[in-house]
Amino acid sequence: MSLISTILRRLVLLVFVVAGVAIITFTISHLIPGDPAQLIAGDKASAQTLAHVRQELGLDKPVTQQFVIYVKQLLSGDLGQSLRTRRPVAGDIALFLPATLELGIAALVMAIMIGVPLGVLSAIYKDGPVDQAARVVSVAGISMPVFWFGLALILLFYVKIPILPGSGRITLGIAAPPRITGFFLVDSLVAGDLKAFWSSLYHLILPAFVLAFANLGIITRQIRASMLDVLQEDYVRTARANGLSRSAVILRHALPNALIPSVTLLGLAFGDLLYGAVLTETIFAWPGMGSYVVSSIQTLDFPAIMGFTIVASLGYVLINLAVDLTYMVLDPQIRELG
Amino acid sequence: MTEPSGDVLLEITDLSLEFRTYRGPIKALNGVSLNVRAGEIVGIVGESGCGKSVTMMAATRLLPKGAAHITGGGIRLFGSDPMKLSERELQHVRGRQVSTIFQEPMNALNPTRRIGEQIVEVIRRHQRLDNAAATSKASGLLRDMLISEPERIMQAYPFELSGGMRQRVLIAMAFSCEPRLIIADEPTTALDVTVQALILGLIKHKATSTGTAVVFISHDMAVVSQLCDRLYVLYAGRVAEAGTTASVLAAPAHPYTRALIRCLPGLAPPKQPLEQIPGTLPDLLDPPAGCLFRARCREADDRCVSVPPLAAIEPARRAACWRRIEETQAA
Amino acid sequence: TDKDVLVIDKAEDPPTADPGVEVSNNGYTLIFPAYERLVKYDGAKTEVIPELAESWTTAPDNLSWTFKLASGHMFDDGSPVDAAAVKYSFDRVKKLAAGPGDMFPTVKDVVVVDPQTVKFELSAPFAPFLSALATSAGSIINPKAQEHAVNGDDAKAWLAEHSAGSGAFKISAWERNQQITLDPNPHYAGKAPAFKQVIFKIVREMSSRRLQLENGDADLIDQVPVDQAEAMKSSAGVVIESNPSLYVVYLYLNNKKAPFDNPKVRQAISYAADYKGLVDGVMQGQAEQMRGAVPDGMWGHDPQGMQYSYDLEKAKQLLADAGVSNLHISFTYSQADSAWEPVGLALQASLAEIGVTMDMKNVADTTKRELVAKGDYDIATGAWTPDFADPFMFMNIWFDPTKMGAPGNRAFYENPKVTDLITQALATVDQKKREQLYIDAQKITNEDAPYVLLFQKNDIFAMRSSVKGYVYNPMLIQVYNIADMSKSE
Amino acid sequence: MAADGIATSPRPASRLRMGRLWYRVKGSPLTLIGTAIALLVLFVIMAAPLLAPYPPDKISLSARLAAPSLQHLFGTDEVGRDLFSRVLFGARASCGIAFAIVIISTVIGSIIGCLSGVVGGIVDTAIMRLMDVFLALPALILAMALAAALGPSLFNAMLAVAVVRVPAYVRLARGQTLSLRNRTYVKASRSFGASPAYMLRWHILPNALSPIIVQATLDLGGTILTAAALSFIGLGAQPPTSEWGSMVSSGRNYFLDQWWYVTFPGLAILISAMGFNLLGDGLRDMLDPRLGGR
Amino acid sequence: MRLGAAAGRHRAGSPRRLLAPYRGDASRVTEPPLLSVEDLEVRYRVTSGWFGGADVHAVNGVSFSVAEGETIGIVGESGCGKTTLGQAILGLTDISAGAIKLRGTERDRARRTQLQIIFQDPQSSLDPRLPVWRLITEPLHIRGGYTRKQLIERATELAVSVGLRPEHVDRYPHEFSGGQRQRIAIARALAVEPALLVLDEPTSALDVSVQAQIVNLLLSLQAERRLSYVLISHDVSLVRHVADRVAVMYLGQIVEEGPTLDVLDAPRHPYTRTLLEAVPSFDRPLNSIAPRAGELPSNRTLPTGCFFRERCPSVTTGCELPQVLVPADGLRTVRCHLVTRTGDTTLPRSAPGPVFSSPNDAIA
Ligand SMILES: Nc1ncnc2c1ncn2[C@@H]1O[C@H](COP(=O)(O)OP(=O)(O)OP(=O)(O)O)[C@@H](O)[C@H]1O
Ligand SMILES: Nc1ncnc2c1ncn2[C@@H]1O[C@H](COP(=O)(O)OP(=O)(O)OP(=O)(O)O)[C@@H](O)[C@H]1O
Ligand SMILES: [Mg+2]
Ligand SMILES: [Mg+2]
Repeated sequence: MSLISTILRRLVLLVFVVAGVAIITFTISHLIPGDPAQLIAGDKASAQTLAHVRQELGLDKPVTQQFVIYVKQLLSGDLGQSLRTRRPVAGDIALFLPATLELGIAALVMAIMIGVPLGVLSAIYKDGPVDQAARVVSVAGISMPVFWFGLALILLFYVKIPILPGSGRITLGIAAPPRITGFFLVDSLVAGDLKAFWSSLYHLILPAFVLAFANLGIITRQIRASMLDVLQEDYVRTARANGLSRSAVILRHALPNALIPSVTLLGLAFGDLLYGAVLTETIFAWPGMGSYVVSSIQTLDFPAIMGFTIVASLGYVLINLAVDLTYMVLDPQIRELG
Repeated sequence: MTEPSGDVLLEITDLSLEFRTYRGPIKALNGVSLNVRAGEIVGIVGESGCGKSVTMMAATRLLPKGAAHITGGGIRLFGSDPMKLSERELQHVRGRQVSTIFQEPMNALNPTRRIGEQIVEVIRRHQRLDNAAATSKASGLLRDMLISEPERIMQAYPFELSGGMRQRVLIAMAFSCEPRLIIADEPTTALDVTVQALILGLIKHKATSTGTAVVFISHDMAVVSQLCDRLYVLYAGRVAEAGTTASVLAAPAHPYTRALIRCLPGLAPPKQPLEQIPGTLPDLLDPPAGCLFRARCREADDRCVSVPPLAAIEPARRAACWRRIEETQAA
Repeated sequence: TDKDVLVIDKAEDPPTADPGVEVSNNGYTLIFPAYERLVKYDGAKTEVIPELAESWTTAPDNLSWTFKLASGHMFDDGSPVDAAAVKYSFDRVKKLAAGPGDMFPTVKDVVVVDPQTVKFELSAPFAPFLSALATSAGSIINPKAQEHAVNGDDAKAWLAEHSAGSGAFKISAWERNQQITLDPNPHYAGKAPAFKQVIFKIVREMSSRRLQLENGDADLIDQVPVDQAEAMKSSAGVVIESNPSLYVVYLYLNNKKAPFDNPKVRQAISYAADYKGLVDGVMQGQAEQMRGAVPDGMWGHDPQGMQYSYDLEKAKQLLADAGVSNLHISFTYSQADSAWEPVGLALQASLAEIGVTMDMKNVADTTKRELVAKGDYDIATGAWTPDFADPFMFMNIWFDPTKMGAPGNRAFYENPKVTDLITQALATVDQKKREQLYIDAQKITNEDAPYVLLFQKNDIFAMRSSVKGYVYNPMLIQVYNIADMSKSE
Repeated sequence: MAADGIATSPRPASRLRMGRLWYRVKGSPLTLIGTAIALLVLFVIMAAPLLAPYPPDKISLSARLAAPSLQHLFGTDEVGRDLFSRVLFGARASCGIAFAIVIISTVIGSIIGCLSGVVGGIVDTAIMRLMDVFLALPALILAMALAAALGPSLFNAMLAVAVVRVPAYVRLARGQTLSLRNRTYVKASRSFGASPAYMLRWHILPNALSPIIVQATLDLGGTILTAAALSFIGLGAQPPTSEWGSMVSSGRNYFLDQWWYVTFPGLAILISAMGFNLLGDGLRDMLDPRLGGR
Repeated sequence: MRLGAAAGRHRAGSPRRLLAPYRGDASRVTEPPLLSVEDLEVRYRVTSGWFGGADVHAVNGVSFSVAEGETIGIVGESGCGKTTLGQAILGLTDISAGAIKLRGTERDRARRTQLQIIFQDPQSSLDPRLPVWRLITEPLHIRGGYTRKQLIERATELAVSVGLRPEHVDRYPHEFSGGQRQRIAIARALAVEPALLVLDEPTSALDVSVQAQIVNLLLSLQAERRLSYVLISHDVSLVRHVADRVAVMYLGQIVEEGPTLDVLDAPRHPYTRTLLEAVPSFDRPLNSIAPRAGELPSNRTLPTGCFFRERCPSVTTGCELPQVLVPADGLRTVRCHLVTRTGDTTLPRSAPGPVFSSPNDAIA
């Protein structure tokens, strides 16, 4: 399939997804009992106040009309106002997303840096002790309940052996760097604030590791499997028969070919990341999208839930598009024909 | 004709080898002996599964680690035992002194790297050449393979080339470091006859012009007959017969060789039943005692319950069949 | 942490700091130090004393109140607090018609008599008016805030994260879900506070809040569950503040729906609750069983009020008397109060012993409220705090048949005798008389048992022992008098 | 006619297959461990009432938050329930639900996927686009939204997770169908005039089954986690049902002082998920035709 | 023949009747040929993108016919469309143009079973999960109406007729060798008593020794049942041995067709010559071969003029025009304008000049 048609197909899918998500979430929000006006006006609000708030929110209009308004808002990039934080959802997302992305990217980098070598070693020394150990680690990663693992690590490294911080993004008292990207690591470097940099790096370690652990398992497993496939390929045998060194055979011939199918994994990893972030952030009091969405769900803050869902699915589709394109660039067969 | 008198490059004596599997050991080789001298083209023929590839992969130690176990006999490659070489020493032998061309050209090249890169990589691995020199050497090699636009081909990825073209690239790669020995494991089986003819011609031409010895593995008697100086006929992991091509074809000494030649449809009158070898290869898990061909042999008798040695029956001819051995002894 | 910086860990980011909108104690944490009101609660007491108002008079018909403003109070931009500001603030609350507007249901008009005098005109007498003025809704906002209005929102968006008051502190930075910084108001009329900065850090996890306090990274943490309080008692340098509060945990019984339309069944349920077990077990003794609707600590409380006891025999008997058997009911609750679930579990176990099956139905809090508002439940959980210090907040809301459903009478209870008594109490100005009326009403409601009155619990939070000067006021939960507090380290 | 001298494998097929299976299992201790755990979980699910020393819902406000002892092997929770009994009974909710989810989504997904692959054309395109939409929805979010919509309960959480899992099976089954459809033996069947239904019944379903079963086993582990995660954030099992995720959730408030409260249910999740993952891994290796299985 | 009837007879207790040699009356000259393929074209759509697709022109106007009891061989290079042609005859591939007629009428569903196919790879043409009896009787099972017992009996008969042993029918395909699997496939094809078998490289996956067994089986089955074969192969010597007539394909066209020995011993089309010269043989030394560099041109867009022009050693003017099959000497037709009816005098033999100088002459 050609590059352009892939992009076009994805964009059409995007429209589908957003429409689907909008319809699903909107329907759900109107099925669930729960008066959004009460969230705003409080437990003891009078009937008049509730009516007034409802009118302000447009909840007095017929459902169909509300949907039209919602879609119109959506098209103009307005995700509505959160009932809980009383702020524009888009603004909230812009505020909380960088923290989640910073955590997620750190976790992904960590998972790749550990998972790929582990998977490669595991495949090379198949059935050996390294392989067995790597398989245990990867299965443990895949099977680990993130929320529990987080607690365990906090107990260990924050409470019992207090060497790592257990919550938040930065040490109290150190000012957060001026917001440019919203990534503390980047912003603090830009601002030249090394203290903030080290502190936020320090705070990132535990939550990123917890989040990385699950992905690490998946990556290790995938790399191991595709390495095993590739190592059986004729061209690896050719490379060996031509006397290429072991490292050249593995790093230049086997690994690149094993990595190509693993790229698709990145798309999946993004999904897992969101999933994991929801839980990890709750445990580590990480001020990101995860804790935002959990609170939103617990309070049935529907504008926020809908906004998040739409943004997340959009992100998912876009990431997968990026993954597909990367795939195309990496695989010469598709690239040259495309 | 006599055996060529060059240096012995490869000598395999009485090699037995098994693969350990869940069903028990598969006795893939049961005492193979063969040798290859400098400058000659040696053919190895036999049915599928009779151990042709395993023999030669054992010689270059390319068999999967752990699965294959040598249970007897030995190998000497350029005078040393490849099983005793270190991985590093082995890497310098492979490609530099002995290269291998495999059967499936479709998968034998790395799909994600350009042809040129792959050839240059091999050249630079074994020779002190800079990138430019190696590149020009590579394009020269490709030109030798009758590829008219080597520069374009070197920029291409394997999937852009036809099977015949890829096989030519692989041959060029095999010859790139002027090895003393090339092992060609059914290099033309997957190709069309027209392309096969071209490839065979190229191998023969290149080998004779560089003086490289070639071990040519095939299951096609006719192909081998066109190319090889000497022939080994393998059956169930043993050599059934060996000798110069002409003499083996003219007067096959082993019933197996005879049957292999006669069952070809080209030699029989049209529509008439072909001579057939009944049955199939013995189960190598549990090979029968005695001559391994006995169960399928029309001439088998009581003598065949013991294993016939590979004995000289004529100058430069050897066969592992009691009938011929005794005839020779009688003569 | 530094001596002149106070760090408070909060469990949740306050939604807004706008007195015209905010209805949660979480938001009051910010509003109280940033704004002043006409009157304020006197230290730990629930009576009011002057704050911005220096004195006030009320007309004999109780339909108008005139306040004389004290001079010298200034907003954080230096402009004086005058009658126009008072009018602006109250007009704004009324116009926004969000939750806080309900504090002043009968205020008709606010009139600027002169810059230092302001007059409130009421449409009907409202006995608790003065007390209502001391609430967050009565905060006086700088009219200049109006400059930040966009799209006619009366500066709602701006005031959500900024302050424009004359209190001791002002909000100087607010990083959502992370921290809020308060700086002293340089124009504050009172004594300059001891802290150069007060930081509220948002730490959702209780265990994290606790660890921060124990490690000295925080000076004060709020929302401490009883179990943690118990455990933290042994931590060095930590003080647990546990004070009787007016926070009431109770259960709604749906009086409108069989079998709870039968008082005997309601009484049976009241006898099936293990009050002592709950207070000692679930609340770790940090609570007190109630004696009628008005909690201990509020006038109108009846110290001799009748208490139900845990008596399954009696409960069984009552059910039999009512002719009810094979009862299958549901228990609707949410996680908004951590006590609700154990309460339900305990009740479920007790009821099982007298042959009543009870399903636990955990829903989101808004869903619970909606179900309750529509009367779509059997038993549901409730928690209640008074907004101002007047038994009105309990009696006239819980039992008033015109307030059925969401507004407060969530049991859908109606007893004409009770209705009569509480209506009379509201029109009476004399506190003694009112008190008697309310106590009489409670005698009936206790008997009718429309609600299961479980317990009023203590307000618990923890701070470093170095923090001095905290004064507890039952009306000001989660509000810390940071202007008067200091640190000894 | 040449019937003479045709030798066939002398070993009976069934013995061979069992032998191969056993050989592989023996060679892979991890698979053995996984199998043992899976069996243990099944046993606990069935025998929980016999094994548990206390009824799982038995409240004892006086014995709250007791440390592990001989009386309470895993200690007690905040209303004095025996955690050991609750962990045992939790297997029913946590793993039972995982079984239900996986079975529902496998059956629905495989049917849709095979049909989609066999029918092809517009139907196929429509189904696959719909599945794309479902795949693009963040799984946990969809599950949460559904759970929130239908009200939090074990059943609704199960339904939600099942819905989320379906697209994966649709894709898998469709991929299998498409590749099997081009197998020579299916073509041969077509040349004899077989109908699509015939090919589906006799060639495609039986041959597509083993990868689906492997996937389902692997998913069991993942589903246990997802169900636990949903309960953890309060959308899954409702009290007083003992469910591991919600036990960790309530135990989290006590983890600093009462370590046992979170530890045991968490370990139960970890171990059972690992068991099914190891078993699935092993099964996959065994059934992978490239590795010589079948 | 309706198989229901066959089954009825079967029940009547004369199972051998089913296996009786075919005694048709096809010798009448006026009868239309058993199979005739007329101007067949097959295209595969390979990309169906948003911007139009591309077609592979796999078969481009092929016509031939097969009489009862006759074998026609189809030879040609890989990718020239042999398999496609075979599958199109069976209806496994949609045809773009042309017709396939059975005894003069369009092949329809009912008569489909008169045609059967044997695939190249015996391993993959058998469902690994079914026992041999079920595999062999698959065509009958599809029709329905047989009991399990009947099917097993019938399978046993067929198995024996292709040289398997009765007890084999309970086993699974993986327990058999390649040659035996091919026998199973043949038995399956015979289950519905077809008139014609398409053999798509039936032995190319097998060893020569096993190939001989299968070839012998096919020859004897043909003699017994008067079967017709369309034998697709790239092995010229196999075709020479088995076929009565041979058609040489190049890029989806037949370039030469005629009696086997005529075509293979005295090829007229330059492509046929190139092909035959490349066939390895015991008595032709390697160095007389002059292989032309180049391979089959792309069939995405067909070349204009003679398809073989690019590679043809005797290309001259006139080759840029499209070529048609013209009758040449005897019964053969050739697609080359240089070939005249009387002989091949206009066609120079390809230059035999040595391309490689090799001292090692092969067999003397
Ligand atoms: N990795 C392996 N594991 C187990 N058995 C093997 C392995 N490789 C080869 N064998 C067995 O060894 C025997 C010889 O195999 P080999 O590949 O040498 O045959 P061959 O003569 O090259 O056949 P072909 O013509 O098919 O290439 C066969 O019986 C084969 O099954
Ligand atoms: N399903 C398909 N889709 C697209 N192109 C196809 C398909 N099948 C065959 N082709 C193409 O059609 C052409 C003819 O293929 P076909 O398989 O008929 O050749 P063949 O003569 O049988 O070759 P071989 O000797 O390799 O079996 C080739 O170019 C092939 O790539
Ligand atoms: Mg081989
Ligand atoms: Mg073909």
